This record gives sequence, structure tokens and C-alpha cells, in this order.
Amino acid sequence: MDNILNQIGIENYIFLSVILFCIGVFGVLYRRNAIVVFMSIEIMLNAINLLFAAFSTYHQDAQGQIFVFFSMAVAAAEVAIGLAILVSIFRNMGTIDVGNLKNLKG
Amino acid sequence: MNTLIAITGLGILCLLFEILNFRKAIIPVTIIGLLAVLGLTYLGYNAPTSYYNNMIVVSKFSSVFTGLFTVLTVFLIALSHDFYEDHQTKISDFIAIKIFMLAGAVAMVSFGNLAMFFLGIEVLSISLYILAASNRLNVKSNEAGMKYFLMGSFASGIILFGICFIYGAMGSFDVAEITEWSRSAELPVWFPIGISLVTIGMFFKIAAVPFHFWAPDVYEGSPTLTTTTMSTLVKVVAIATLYKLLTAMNADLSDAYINIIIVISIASMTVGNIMALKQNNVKRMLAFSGISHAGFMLMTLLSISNSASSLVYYTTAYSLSGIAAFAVILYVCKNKDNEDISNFNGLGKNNPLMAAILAASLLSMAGIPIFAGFFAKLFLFNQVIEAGYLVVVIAAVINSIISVGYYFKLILAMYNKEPNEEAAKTPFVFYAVAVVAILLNIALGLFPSVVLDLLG
Amino acid sequence: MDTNLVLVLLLAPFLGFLFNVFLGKKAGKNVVGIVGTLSVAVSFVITLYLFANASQEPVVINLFDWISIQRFDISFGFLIDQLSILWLLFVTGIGSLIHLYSISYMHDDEKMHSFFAYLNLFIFFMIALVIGSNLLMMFIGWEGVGLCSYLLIGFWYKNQNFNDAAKKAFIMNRIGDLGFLIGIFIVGSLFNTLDFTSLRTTIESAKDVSDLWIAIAALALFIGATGKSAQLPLYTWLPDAMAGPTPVSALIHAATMVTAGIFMLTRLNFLFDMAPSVQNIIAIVGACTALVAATIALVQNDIKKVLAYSTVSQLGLMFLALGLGAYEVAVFHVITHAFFKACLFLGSGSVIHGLHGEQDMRKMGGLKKAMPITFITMLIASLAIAGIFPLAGFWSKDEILMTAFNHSNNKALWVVGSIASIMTAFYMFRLIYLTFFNSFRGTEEQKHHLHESPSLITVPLIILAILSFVGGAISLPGHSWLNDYLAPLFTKVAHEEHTLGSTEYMLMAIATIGALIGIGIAYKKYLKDNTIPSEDAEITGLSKVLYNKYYVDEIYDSVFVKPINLLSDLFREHVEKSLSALVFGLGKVTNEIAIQGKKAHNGSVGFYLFAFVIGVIVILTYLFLQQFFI
Amino acid sequence: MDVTTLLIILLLGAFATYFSGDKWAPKVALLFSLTAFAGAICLLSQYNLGNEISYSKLWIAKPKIYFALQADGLALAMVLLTTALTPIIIFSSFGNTYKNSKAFYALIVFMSFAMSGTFLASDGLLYYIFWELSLIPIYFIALIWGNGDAEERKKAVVKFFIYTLAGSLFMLIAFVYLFQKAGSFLISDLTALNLSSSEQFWIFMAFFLAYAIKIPLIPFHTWQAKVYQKAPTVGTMLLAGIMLKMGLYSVIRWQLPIAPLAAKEYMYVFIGLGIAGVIYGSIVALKQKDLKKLLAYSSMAHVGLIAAGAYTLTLDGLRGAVLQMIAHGFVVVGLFFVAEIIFRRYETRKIAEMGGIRAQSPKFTSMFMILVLASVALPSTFNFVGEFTVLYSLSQVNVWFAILGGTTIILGAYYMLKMFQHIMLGETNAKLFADVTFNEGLALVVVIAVLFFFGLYPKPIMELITPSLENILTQINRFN
Repeated sequence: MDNILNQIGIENYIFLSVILFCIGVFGVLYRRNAIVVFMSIEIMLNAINLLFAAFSTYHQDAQGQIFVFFSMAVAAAEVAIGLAILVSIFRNMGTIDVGNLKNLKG
Repeated sequence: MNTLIAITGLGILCLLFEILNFRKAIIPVTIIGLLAVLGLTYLGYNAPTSYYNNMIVVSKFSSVFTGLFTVLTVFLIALSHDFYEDHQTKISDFIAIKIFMLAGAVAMVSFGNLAMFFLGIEVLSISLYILAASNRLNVKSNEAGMKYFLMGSFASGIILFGICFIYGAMGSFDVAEITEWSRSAELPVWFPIGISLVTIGMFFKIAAVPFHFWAPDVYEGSPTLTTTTMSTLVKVVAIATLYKLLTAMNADLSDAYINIIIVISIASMTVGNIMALKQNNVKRMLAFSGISHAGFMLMTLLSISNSASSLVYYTTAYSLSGIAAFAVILYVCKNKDNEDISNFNGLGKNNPLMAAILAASLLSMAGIPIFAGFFAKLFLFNQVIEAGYLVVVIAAVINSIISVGYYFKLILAMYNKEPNEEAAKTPFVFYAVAVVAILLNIALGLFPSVVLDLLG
Repeated sequence: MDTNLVLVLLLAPFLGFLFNVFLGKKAGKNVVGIVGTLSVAVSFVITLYLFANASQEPVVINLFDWISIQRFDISFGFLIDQLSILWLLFVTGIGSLIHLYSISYMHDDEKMHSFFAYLNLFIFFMIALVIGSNLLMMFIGWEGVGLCSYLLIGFWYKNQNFNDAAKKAFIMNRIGDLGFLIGIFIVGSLFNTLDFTSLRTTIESAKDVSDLWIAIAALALFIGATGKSAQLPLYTWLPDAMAGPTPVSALIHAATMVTAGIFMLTRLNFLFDMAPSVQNIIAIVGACTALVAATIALVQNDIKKVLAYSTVSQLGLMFLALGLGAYEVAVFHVITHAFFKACLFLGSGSVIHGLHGEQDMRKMGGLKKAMPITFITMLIASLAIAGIFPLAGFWSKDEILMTAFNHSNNKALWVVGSIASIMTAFYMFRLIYLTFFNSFRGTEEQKHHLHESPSLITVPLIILAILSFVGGAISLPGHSWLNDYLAPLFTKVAHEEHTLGSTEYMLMAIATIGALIGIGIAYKKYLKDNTIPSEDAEITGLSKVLYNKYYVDEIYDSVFVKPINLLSDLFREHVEKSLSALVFGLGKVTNEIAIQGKKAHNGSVGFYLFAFVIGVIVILTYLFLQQFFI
Repeated sequence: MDVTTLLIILLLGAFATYFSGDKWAPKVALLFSLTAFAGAICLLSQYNLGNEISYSKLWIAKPKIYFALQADGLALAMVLLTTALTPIIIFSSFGNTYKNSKAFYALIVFMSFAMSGTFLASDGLLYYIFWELSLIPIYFIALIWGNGDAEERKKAVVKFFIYTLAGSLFMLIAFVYLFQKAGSFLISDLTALNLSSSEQFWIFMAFFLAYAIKIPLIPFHTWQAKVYQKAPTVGTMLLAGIMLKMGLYSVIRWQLPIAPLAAKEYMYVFIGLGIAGVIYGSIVALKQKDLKKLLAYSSMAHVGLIAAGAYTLTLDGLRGAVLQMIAHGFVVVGLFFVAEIIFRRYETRKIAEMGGIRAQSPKFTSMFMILVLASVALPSTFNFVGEFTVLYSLSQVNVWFAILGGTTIILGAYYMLKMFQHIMLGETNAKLFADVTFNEGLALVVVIAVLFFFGLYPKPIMELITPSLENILTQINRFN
């Protein structure tokens, strides 16, 4: 275990997950399709989970990994709700393009 | 802890009642239950303890806010019956969701461990997503839900990231330990990043500029009762949590931090007030006013070590007047497709009492004396000037001058315009809630010590 | 001397006023007249009583403290001494006569009761002015008589021109009053008292007071006097004041109120004696006024206007005397002038009455048969004012001229005074000739109604005529009762008696000759050649300037009144608007910002999130910079 | 009995009026306001007997705020003014009928409650609260029962509210700052502070903003004329008669003693400002076409003089200012009532549409005339006493001030007489003008009686206010 971290170093894990996170962010920013946006958000969350795992190893402490389960569960619930809303939107508007959500503004 | 369990149990009870066809009983029972919870909270207030190796820490602070949340929830639930009268079948769900939301809120203020904090915030948010979109067939409601969901989950992502960094820095989620280490050792660079990320997440929740964009849209789109919930309960929860978080994480904020808070609070006030000037939709207007109030509340962070009580006072005053105002708005905009100010024309003639209440609550928000809002501002200014940030106070004052502009737009509509149709009969509950809320508000103004001394 | 007597003296006219105000309409005209007249007569009687057993020492009656200033209190009190008694005598005396006169004169007017009410009120305030024990008490009366003159000038209030005249009188007086007030302030702060008696003692004892300030105070007070007594430059209200009923002109604008200025200066002689520079100014102003007014009077055609300007010019002479420090002489002339000028006004009133309101002398003439008594009395009065031996005017005016002559080597003042008096003789007889001699120039039916006025009008005329005949007796050169009587008032040893030497006789001769010359010219022009003054339009050259009173009114109008009104318009139209625009502007700007801001909240989630991220980045970078580079 | 009783009476009065219903509201309001006046008289006698009538009790422990009401001579004088004018004002409105009159009269009584509180409060925050409270009723009175086009009215009133609020909020900051220094809001503590001159300057300015807007001094007066014009006459009376006295009173009570150094240093500026107001107001009033606006500007001129007197920081100045406040309070109420009487007959406030009234209504004419004369400070009216004292104090500072300020007696006479001439005199008006009714007459007579009585015998008031003014002076001079 330690040797892996020794060989690679915690920083790289951080950079990796940060990069992943940013990819997620950019996905959220630049994609208009709701599904894709959800997926980007998932990427963000997973990046974080990865980092949790890494830190948990780094600290030789299980809490981090447990936290990952929390966050996965929560994310699942979130996405469930999200999809539900998406469905009703699709029913009412016939599109899942978030760019069309412009009734409320000003 | 017992409070939390009791609340959750109450939620489940609602669902059971639906199954057992005691629909009629739901609301009364819940209210009674919540009052009981209030009692429990009082016990907790007197005996601060921590549970499950610091997962939950019940302190004076947490119990006071729990009490406030519970009271607000009572109001919200009391309003529910008439609000959801046309889909009674789902009422248990709505009630239950609100209760669970309350549970989340309680978890947020009484967390002793970041995990608990995260769960709380998620429970709260998720229930809100549902409530926001709860009017399935209404496009606006859907859009509101969607927007809130997207940005909300994005924010949760940020918060989670922040928590992750904190964990990385500290190797623990336990607030107590983190506090300790944050004081002592010299910290890895991730720690401040983590803190700031979490803080930003909370800024989003309290809708501070520039993370406020969701607020107007969501407030406008969601069903009015949900808007009520957001603008009163949720805002209070968020600011309270942020306050607790920052106190826990690093008691003495660095100058850089202070500067950020100053900038953001001034920005929130200004943007909120100025934007509110030209709104025609009352809910949207109040959304912006909420943003400006968020700015005011953020000022408490400038003297974080001793401003707890003024925060409590401010939030209480604000949320009470909010409840009163929304009760009236609910009554006025019942069976109306929009919430334009024009709906309020001539309310002063049609229904003097309601008009007076709305006027009073608006005056309270504007900070006119004897209403609690004034004292809230006063104590706040006092704290901040004491801490030596005169500039912020002056900005705040200028803002409260601007704010009068739009609060009075509503009052003028009520008193200076002719009514466009006959007055509808008011459900008793709306009266009751509005009157009680505003009376509490005024009483708070006359005897501020009652609240101030809670956190002595 | 007991307080109650003085209070009765003061309040009797006031009660008359109250009666006429509240019950006058019901009581009926005769009652109104009688009550009004009696209330003044009572005061007159009391005055006589006071006069009869007056003590040498001034009597001060303080009722209570009125206004308190940090450094001194101003009491609500009265001062009875020779001067006030003297003034009271002719104020109440002539006052009662004129009341009597008015009973018949105003009998046809439906507002007779208010007329008498105002007259009574005037007498009340005049008494207050005269017996006030300090400057501020005097000021009450001072403003009060101003008010009454306002009310009486505008008595026929349906005619807006009359109202304008009244307003003008009040405001011009107010200008003077400001001067008076300033004077009071300075005196108060210099000597810490406004009380005449104590003021006199303090001033005499005061050593370390700057002469400059005393001079300023004196000047300010004198400005007050110019307002009330119609001197340059504030005289223009008096001729307009003839809008009022003729008895008013006789009482207020000839005999009593306009002499208030002289009264004030005489009261404060001890102050003015300490400011010789101001005394010179007073003398010069007086002389100029005398001359200017006289010149204007030469060509006026309105019988009352002539008298008005003659009043102004006579007052000028009095101020000349005051300026020369010859207070008793001024007082002497005040008294004689009160007699003959009242007589003249009442006479003209009788004429106007006879002609049913005609005032233009060009439409009169040949009235001496129709109204003999009026003619005789007016003739006597005119001779008196012209200064013909041995009538009252001769003595008083002669005294003034003598003083002017003896005063200094500079004889200018004397010359001016003499010219003025020659002119006086001229225009007075111009008036007489035009009015009473030759043939009647009015309309036929006027001619038809020509008649002598009833006895209520003629009796006062006769009395006044007699007085203006013998009035001079009170101060004959050599042994002057008046000077002795007034002596205790004056700090300087009473103005040295004229030992009747050659110069004096010479001067008397000159004066008389001058008067005769004036009369002669008038005779030549208006009786022999029987010229009638040409119509207003045809007047040309110098006489046009004179006829238009040197265009002073026009000048004042364009220099003061118009600019102020323009300024008012300017302020109202622009300044006010722009000021409020300034305030509204702030609101407008914020609203504009709001409108722009709405564009930013464009409803697109993408943009919202973008802003979010930007926010995050900014904050993080800022923190980093703080962390590492600072 | 102490001062709280008075406030309680008025507060109860407000509620009683509201719940007594539209029919009885006016009478109840009148009853309670008269009771309050009686109460004030009792307080006065108590005070003269030397009994303690002040009231102080800790209200909020942290931050330390007292519910402290202190009645010295000055405060009592102002309270008497308020409680004396309120019944007159209410009574004067009996000729009109207002829709929803219960609310209307309740607001009036409530306002007089708030204003009395302002005069009595001796704790800065309590004072501020009353100060703001008094704003709300007049806002609604002007808004709901005002006259003229609703939109314009709205604009004027909102401007007024925001403007005044803006000013007073800065005063609040000043108070909080002072609290930081003194540890309480009690005036006794605040006036004991030793502030640096720069601190004093800023605090003075913060106060000044609030007061200059309320009084109003130029150039902060722009709200005034329009509001006076739009508000119902009762509201105008309350504003001009009492409310703007709050500003002047506060100058004397709070601003000068708390920040005397600034007051001394910039004395000339502020006196000059006041006098500029005198001249400017008079000149603007000259050409006003609307009677109420004319009166508004005239009262602006008068308060300018009063403020100038107060800023002289001399006993005479302060005393004259207070006397003139009271006098002006009465006379302005009378004049606005006259305007109302004319409006009842002719339904207009345009001076051009009046004229020739005198012939039809001798009583009314004489009363109007007297009021006009009082407002131009004819000696033997109360206003003269005040104006004389103020001008005297100005002359002590600098004669030129007295001369410039004294122009008010010329210009004032000019525009008032012009106004009187165009309204009352001239050919008899075609439109019938009934002479004053008994009620109207009574109200006017009371006002006139007061003006003359104190004009001839101002001693009681002088003796009432002088000691407290001397105390204030000692506080003002505590730095030298």
C-alpha cells in the first residue's frame, strides 16, 4: 500500500481527480443535453470519490472509504430525482435540452 | 439527537397515516408532533451533549436553531392544507417530505461530523428538488425544479470536493478534531481550499452573489408554498450551517477570508436590492430581497466569535416576517396563474387586515422600528461597527434605503390603487398563520432580549 | 400719578375699537360715531389732567417683564414725561376733532363702524407708541400704527389700486422697521437696556463705547424714522396713501403717525447727540426731502396729492431741525404743522365731500362763495403754512431757518430750506386759487349741488384754523414756553435762545418776503392770467418730470420689485425643479441599473453555472495569492 | 403620575379610536387628545412642583438600551405644543368627512403619540424609534387621504418617505457609533463623551442630514412643498405644525450637545444655510399660485430662521428658536386651516381662482388677517417675541446675519399681504362664500387667543424652557 503511494505520491491522485472534476465541470457547462449534464455531474462526484479513496489510504483511515459509500448513495438518490424531473419536463415540453429552459428569467 | 429521531419518526408516521386513511388527521397530528419536538428541543437546549461518537452534537446553538426550524415548519405545514386542497391525495407525501426536510435541516445545524453535515444538506436539497418540481403539470414548476436540481447538485459536488480536501488535510471528518488541529499545526494547502469550497457551496445555498442566479427563477417557478419554504426555512438553515461550519473550522478567519465575505455580502445586498426594484412578480421580488437579506446575514460572519445571538435574532425576525408576508401572498394569489403585483391592488380596501399584515411584514423587512426587522439590523450594525467595519454598515444602510423603494411598491399597490375584483373569502388558517407570525415578530421587537439571551 | 389713569388713557380707544368691531354693525352709525369719538375724547381729557399736574420728573410705570434677553429684561411699561404728554395732547386732541369730523364725513359709507374701529385702534397704538417706556414698547405702537394705516388706506378694499397703495405703505414702513429693529439690537447690545430712562443715564455715563457703533445704531434708527416719516428715500408711500378716506389722511398721514419718526429721534436725542456724523446725514436728508417734495408739489393737480407732498416737505424741514440738534424747534413745527395741515386736509375733505369725490383741482374753482367757512379756514391754514406773520407756521418755520442759518458757516441748508418754504407758499396758494377763486370748472350737476358742509365738518375746521392762527404763541422767540417745558428732556443745554438781534429780524424779513414772493407768483399765474394746469398728456419738459415725481416709483419698481419677482420666477421654475430632479435622479439611475441587470438574469442555466464557476475560480485565486504572495 | 401616562393615553386613544368605528372615531379621537392635553398640563404642574416625572427602565440588556423618558422644561414645552395642537387639528377636521375615518383619526392620534415620544425620549435609540414611528402615520395619511392625482401624490409621498428615512438612517449609524463609545444610548452618557473634533464633525453631519431633511433646510427641502400640497390639510397641519419642530427640537436636544465642537467650528455655515432658507423660501413663496404651496414655502422660511437661531449657540438664540417653534406651530396650523376653510367653500387652492371674499365674510376676514399679521410677526403677537429674540441673537453673532435674516419681516410682509390681497380683497366674488361656522370659528379663535396671550405675556414659557436650555448650553460649552 504505502509503496504505491510512495511510488506515485498523493499529489498525482489529487491532480488526477482535479482534472477529472474539471472535465465534469466543463461537461456541465458546455453540454445542453440534460442526460449528458447529469453524467458530467456524476463524473465530478466520481472524481471526488476517487480522491476520498486516495486520501483514506494516505491517512491509513477507513472513514474516507465509508464516506464514498455515502456519497455514492446520495448521488444515486439525486440522479433518481433528477431523472424524474427530467421525465416530467420531457412530457410537458417534449425536449430535454436544458438550453430551452428559459421561461423564468429577468 | 432525540429530536432528529422524533422528526424522522413523525415523517414516517405521516406516510403510515395515508396508508391507514387517516388523511384528515395528518396535519393536526404532525403539528402536535412538531410541538412535542419543540419540547424535546428545549430539553436538548438545557442539556447539551453529543451522540454516536460526535456524529451529532447538540449544543445551545443547534437547539435554538432547531427550535426555530420547527416553528417555521409548523407554520408551513399549517399552510399546507389549504394550499394543496386540490390534490389532497398527495398531501401526506408533501407533509412527509417537509418533515424529512426538517430532519435534514436539524442534521445540518447539529452535525458533529462532516458526513452528517453532507447527509443533512443532501436530504434538505433533495426534498427541495421534489417540492420545487412538485407541480408536475406546470412547465414553470418543472423548469424551476430542473434548474434547482442542476445547480444544486453541482453545488453539492463542490461541497463534497471541499469536504474531501478537508479530509485530505486532516485525515478525519470529526469537527472537533478538525477544529483542534486547524488551530494547532501548520496546515497543508488543501485545507483552506477545502474550507473555501465548502463555504462557496453554502454561499450557493443562501443565494449570495454571484451564486444567486438560481434563486429568482426557482422562487418564481416553484409552487408558492415551496417558495415560502425556501425563502424562510432553507435560507435560515443555510446561513446557520455556514456560521456553525466556519466557527468550527477556523474560529479566526484570515483577512483574505474577511475581505471575500465583505465583498460578497455587499454585492449580495446591492444586487439583491437593485434587482428587486424592477420586478413585477412578487415572488421574484422577494427572492431578490432574500438575496439582499443573505448579504445582511453574511455580515454576522465578520464578527463571528460573538455574533451568534444577533444572527439568531436576525434570522428569526426575517423568517417570521417572511412567513407572514407569504401567508398573505398565498391568500392573494390563490387561484391566480401569476403573482404579479397588480393582484395586490386595493387589498387595503378588500381585506384591510391582510393588507395591514403584509404592510407590517414588509416594513419589518425594510427595518422600520418596533418591528423586529429594525432591531435585527440594529444589533447587526452594532456588532459590525464594534468589529470595525463601518464601510459595510454604510453600504448596508444605503441598501436599506434602496430596499424601501420596492417594499413600498407593494404597499402602494395595496393602498393607492383601486381593487380589480371582489375580495375572495380567506381561509381561516391563512389568517391565523399571518396574524400569529406578525404578532410574534412585533413581540420580538418589543422584547428582543427573549431571543438575544438564548445564546447570551 | 396712578397707573390706572394711564391704563384708562391707553385702553379707552381700545375699548372703543372693541365696541365698534363687535357691536358696531348692530349699534347703528350714530352710536358708532359717538362711541368712537368719546373714547378718544376720554383720553384727551385724561391727557389734559396729566398735563395740568405733570411733575418735572418722568414717571415710569412697569406692568410686567415682557421679553427676557440673556443680558437684560424688556419690561412692558409706560413712560409719562413732558414729551409724551405733549404728543398725547395733540394726538388725542386732533384725534377727537377728526373723529368728530368723520361722523359726518363717513356717514354715507356702509362700513362706517369698521372705519371708526380702525381709527380708534390707531389712536390706541399711537398712544402706546408715545408712552412706551422702552424702544420695544415703542416698536409695538410703531408697527401698530403702520398696521392701522394699512387698514385705512385700503379701507375701500374693492379697488385693488387702493389695496396696492396700502400694501406699499406697509412694506415700505417695514423696510424702515427693519432698520429700527437693527438699531434696537445694537443699542441693546451696547448698553444692555432698551429702557429710555436708564438708556439715557447709561449713555451719559458710558465712556468705552465705540462711537462707530453708536453712529451705526443712530443711523439704523434714523432709517426707521425715514420709513415712518416719509423721508428720502422711503417717502413714496405717503402720496399713494391718499387713497384712504380724507380724515385718515388728516389724522395719520399729516398730523400724527408721520411725526412718529420725529418723536423717536427726540426721545433718543441723547443718543443722536453722540453721533454728529449721523446728525449731518439727517439734516441733509431732511433738507433734500423738503426740496424734492416741494418741487413735486408744484405741479400736482390732485388736491390731496399736493397736500401730501407738502406734508413730506414739511417733515423734511422738521428733520432738518433735528439734524441740527434743535429738537424743540422740530417739535414746535410738528405741533403747528399738525394744526394747519390737519386743517388743510379736513378742508380739502370738505371740498371733496362737496364735489362728491372730485379731487382734481382742474375741475374745481370758485368755491369760495359756495363754501365760505371751508375757504376761510383753509386760507388761514395756507397762510400759516406759507409762513406769514404772525401765524403759527411763521414762527416755527422761522425758527428752523434761523437754526439752519446759525448752525454753521455753510449756509446751504438754510438756502435749501428757504427755497422749499418759498415753493410751499407758491403751491399752497396755487391750491387756494385753483380751488376757490375764479369760476367753477366742474360739471353742471356738481355745480347744482354745491353747498357748505354740515357743522360737524366745519366746527373742527374752525377750531383747527384758530389753532393754526395762534399756535405760534407757545414758542415765541425770546421767551419760549415750549423750550422751557421740554428742557428737562435734552442733555445739551436747551438750544440757545435767539436774542432777537439784527440777523434774526433780517432772517424773518427774508422768510416773509420769500413767502410773499411765492404767493405773488401764484397770484400772477393763477388769478391774474387765470391759467389752468394743462392736461397730463400735454405736460412737457421739467414740469413733466416733476409731475411724474422724478419717476421715483418707476425706478424703485424696476430696481427692486421687478427683479425680486423675476428671481422668484427663476427659483420657482428652474432652481426648485432642478433641485428635486437631483433627488429623483438618484432613483432614476438605480432603476436604470436594475433594468440593465434584468438582462443578466437571462434564465439560461449554462450562464448561471458559468457565473458560478467564475465565482469559484476568482475566490480560489484570490485566496492563493493571499496565501503565497502576501 | 409620570410621562409614560401621557404616552399610554395617546396610544390607547389610537386603538380606541380605531375600534370605535367610523361614526364615533372623530369624537373619540378628540376626547383622547384633549385628555392627553389635560395630562400634559398635570405633568407641567407636577414639574413646577418639582416632582419627579421622568421615567427610566432598562429595556434591552445587551446592547444596553433604556426605556427612558425625561421631561425637562424644553421637552414639556414641546409636548404641550403637540398635545395642544392635536385636538385643534382634529377638531378643525370636523367639517370634512373622510372615508374609513376610524383609521384616519387613529393614525392622527398615533402620530401625536409618536411625536410626544420623540420629544420625551432621553435614550438615543428610543428617540430614534419614535422618530421613525412618527413617519409611518403621516405617510399613510398623505397617501390614502391626500388630494390630487393619485400617481403624483404617490411620487411625492414616497419621495418624502425615502428621503427622510435616508437621512435618519445615517443618524442611526451615528447613534450606534456613539453607543460603541459610551456603552449606552442615554443622552446623559452621550453628552458626557469626549469625542475628537473629527469624530464630532462626522457625527454632526450624520445628524445634520437627518434634521436638515426633516426641518427642512435648503437644499434638502424639495420634498416639502409637494407633500404639503398633496397631503390632506390635517396631515399638512401635523407636518408643519409639529413634525418639523421635531427636527428643530432634535437639533437643540441632541445634535448641539453631542457634537458642539463641530457646531462651533461651522457655526457660520449653518447659520448661513438657515438664513439662505429664509430669503430663498420667501422669494419662492412670492409667486406661488397654490395657497398651500405658498404656506409651505413661508414655513420653510420661518424654520430657516429658527434653525439659524438655534445654531448661534447662544441662550437667546436657543430660547428664541423654541419660542418661535411654538408660535410658528400655532400660526401655521391656523393658516392651513384657513386654506382648508376656503377649500371647503370654493373647492380650489389656486389663489387666482379666489378673491373678493372679504365683503362676504367679515369674521373670517378678520381672523385670517390676524393670522397673516401674526405670521409676519407683528409686535404683540407671539411670533414677534420669537422672531425678535432670534434676530437679536443673530445680531450678537454678526449684524449682517440679523440684517439678512431680518429681510423676512419685509419679504414676509410682501408675500403674505399679496396673498391676502388676492384672496380676500377686490370686487365681491360671484361665488357665495359663507362666513365661518361655529366650529371653524372656535378653532381659529383658540389659535388666535394663544398667539396674543403669549405675545403679550411670554414669561411662563420663557421660565419653563430657560433652565433646560441653560443646561444644554453648559453641555455645549463643556469643551472650553
